[in-house]
Amino acid sequence: MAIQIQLENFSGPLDLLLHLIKSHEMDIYDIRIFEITEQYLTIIEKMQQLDLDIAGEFLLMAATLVHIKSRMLLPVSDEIGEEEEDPRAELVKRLLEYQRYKDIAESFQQLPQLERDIFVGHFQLENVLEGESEDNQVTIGIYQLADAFHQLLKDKPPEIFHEVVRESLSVADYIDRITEKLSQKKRIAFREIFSTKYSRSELIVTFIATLELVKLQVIGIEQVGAFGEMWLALTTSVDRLAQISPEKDLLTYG
Amino acid sequence: MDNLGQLIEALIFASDSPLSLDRLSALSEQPKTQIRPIIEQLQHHYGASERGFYLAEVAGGYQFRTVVELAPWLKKLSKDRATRFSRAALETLAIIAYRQPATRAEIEYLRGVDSGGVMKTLLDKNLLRILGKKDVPGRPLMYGTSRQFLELFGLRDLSDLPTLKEFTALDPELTEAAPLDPETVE
Amino acid sequence: MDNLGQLIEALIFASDSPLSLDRLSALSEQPKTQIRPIIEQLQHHYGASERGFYLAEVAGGYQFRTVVELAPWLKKLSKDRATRFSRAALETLAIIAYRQPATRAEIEYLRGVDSGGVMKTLLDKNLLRILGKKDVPGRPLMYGTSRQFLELFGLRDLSDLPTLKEFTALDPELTEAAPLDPETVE
Repeated sequence: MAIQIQLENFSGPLDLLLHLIKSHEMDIYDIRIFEITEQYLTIIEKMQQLDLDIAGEFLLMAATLVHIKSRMLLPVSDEIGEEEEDPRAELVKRLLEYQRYKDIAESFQQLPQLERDIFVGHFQLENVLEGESEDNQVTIGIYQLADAFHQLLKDKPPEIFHEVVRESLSVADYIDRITEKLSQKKRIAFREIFSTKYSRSELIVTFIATLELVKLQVIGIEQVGAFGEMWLALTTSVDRLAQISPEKDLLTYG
Repeated sequence: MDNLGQLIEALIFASDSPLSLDRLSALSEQPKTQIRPIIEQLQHHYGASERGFYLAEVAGGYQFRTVVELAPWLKKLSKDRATRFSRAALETLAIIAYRQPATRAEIEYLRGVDSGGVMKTLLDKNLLRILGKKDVPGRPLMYGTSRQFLELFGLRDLSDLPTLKEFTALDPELTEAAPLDPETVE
Repeated sequence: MDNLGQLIEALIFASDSPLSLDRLSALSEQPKTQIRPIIEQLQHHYGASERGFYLAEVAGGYQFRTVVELAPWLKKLSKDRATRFSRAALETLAIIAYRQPATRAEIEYLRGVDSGGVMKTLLDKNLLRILGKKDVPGRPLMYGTSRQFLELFGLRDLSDLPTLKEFTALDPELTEAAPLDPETVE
């Protein structure tokens, strides 16, 4: 048999085994274990020769097959009256069960899917959301809760707590930088205001400056979708920007 | 069409997820007994005249959806909106849909491969949810499918799923989900 | 309604932006002269019978929109959904759930923004409760989650929450977030 098999084409070792059983027209209840083991090992070896990474699960199944094979070789003792279980039984059960979920997965693929075959409307609620700050709504469950906490910790290096932002980095300066960027472009992505060359302290000051601008209602933030890109836009005229300058001196972060 | 009918239609139209009778009743401030006949009327109206969309009953609520026959034409609208599901994702979804609450170990035993990554993706897409922890040693997390899962496949509820019997009836004993070998699983 | 009418209706319905005659013509592979009368028919249909929405001509295209008079009712759609929270509320709840007893200062440190407002909302919704005052200078209030919080998430008790370790175990590529204070986190 020509080894044209790519492991990536199989969702796992059970899938590969099922394929071998079918292509050799075997009865799943009476797998010719010697033949199948040989086939399976040949494929794995071939893959190894080609220096392909073989997932541990495929190797584990190889071991299982060899183990079953060796048990099949043992003479069935007549002395123990109890009926000995077929060494293949557990594997057969798994294969059948797997086959079933594979079929269900296939049927899921056939079902009309939302946004692929079937669509719902996308509506403009006229005069409804205008002027209303649409709080970015997220669906929540335990997972979302854990994820939110994980994100917060991940984005927050522990050391910042006692870090003092040096005088040289004034929030006011960074406010100017942000508003300057914003008066050139209508809106910019949240990430864009952070230059990749910024040090961590500069990132923090930029972040504080952004928060300050939101608090002063000079800029607005909007986010598309739960974890989508956040966009910043000026909510005030460039003229009003000049007026907020005196207030910046009151900022105590610097 | 009377005023309440107009409002119910608009509410269902404008909502981004299916609206249940309870929600429709709360939003319109009218008793459910008033709303039910309106729903039937709407279903009839959109069903009878071969319109482009119909009033579907999905995930415990009502939602306007395009008719499936138009899929080949509408596909062109959805260049990058549609999510393609990998075989791994669909298998994992299938196992969880039928065996929920399911633990990660059970899923991996059935699939024969590590499924953490694919489960994470499905959780991120809101198709799965965590149901709590199982009362066995180690207290593993239990997973189930979400409302969005029902919406994705247009199911009213989980009982709308085809029964297991319909799949691979090779073994008469396999009409129900096979019990897993606890030693291998946990 | 004929087939092309059905298709045009569904296309306008499913598109997330207004569709122009040109686009409709391209998508349906029919000349504009065929589509124009259908649009008129649709406008008439939805305009005459006082339905919940109408076919509006906006930005050089066509789009279904809910009727203006219903706006006060439809506004309610975007509010008070039991299972939908703002990102701010979710973050605050997450911090308190995992780090309780937590003070407002701790929450604001982690979130990086003032959280007084969102904490008040969560207290009003009975999802948080005050656990007492912390024995440090200033004696700040300590917050924890309530019984309603457990009910909302279907948890029996707090130990049902996945630990960060369990959470990151789903995906080997997820690096475990460095806990600020390991004792409180796990």
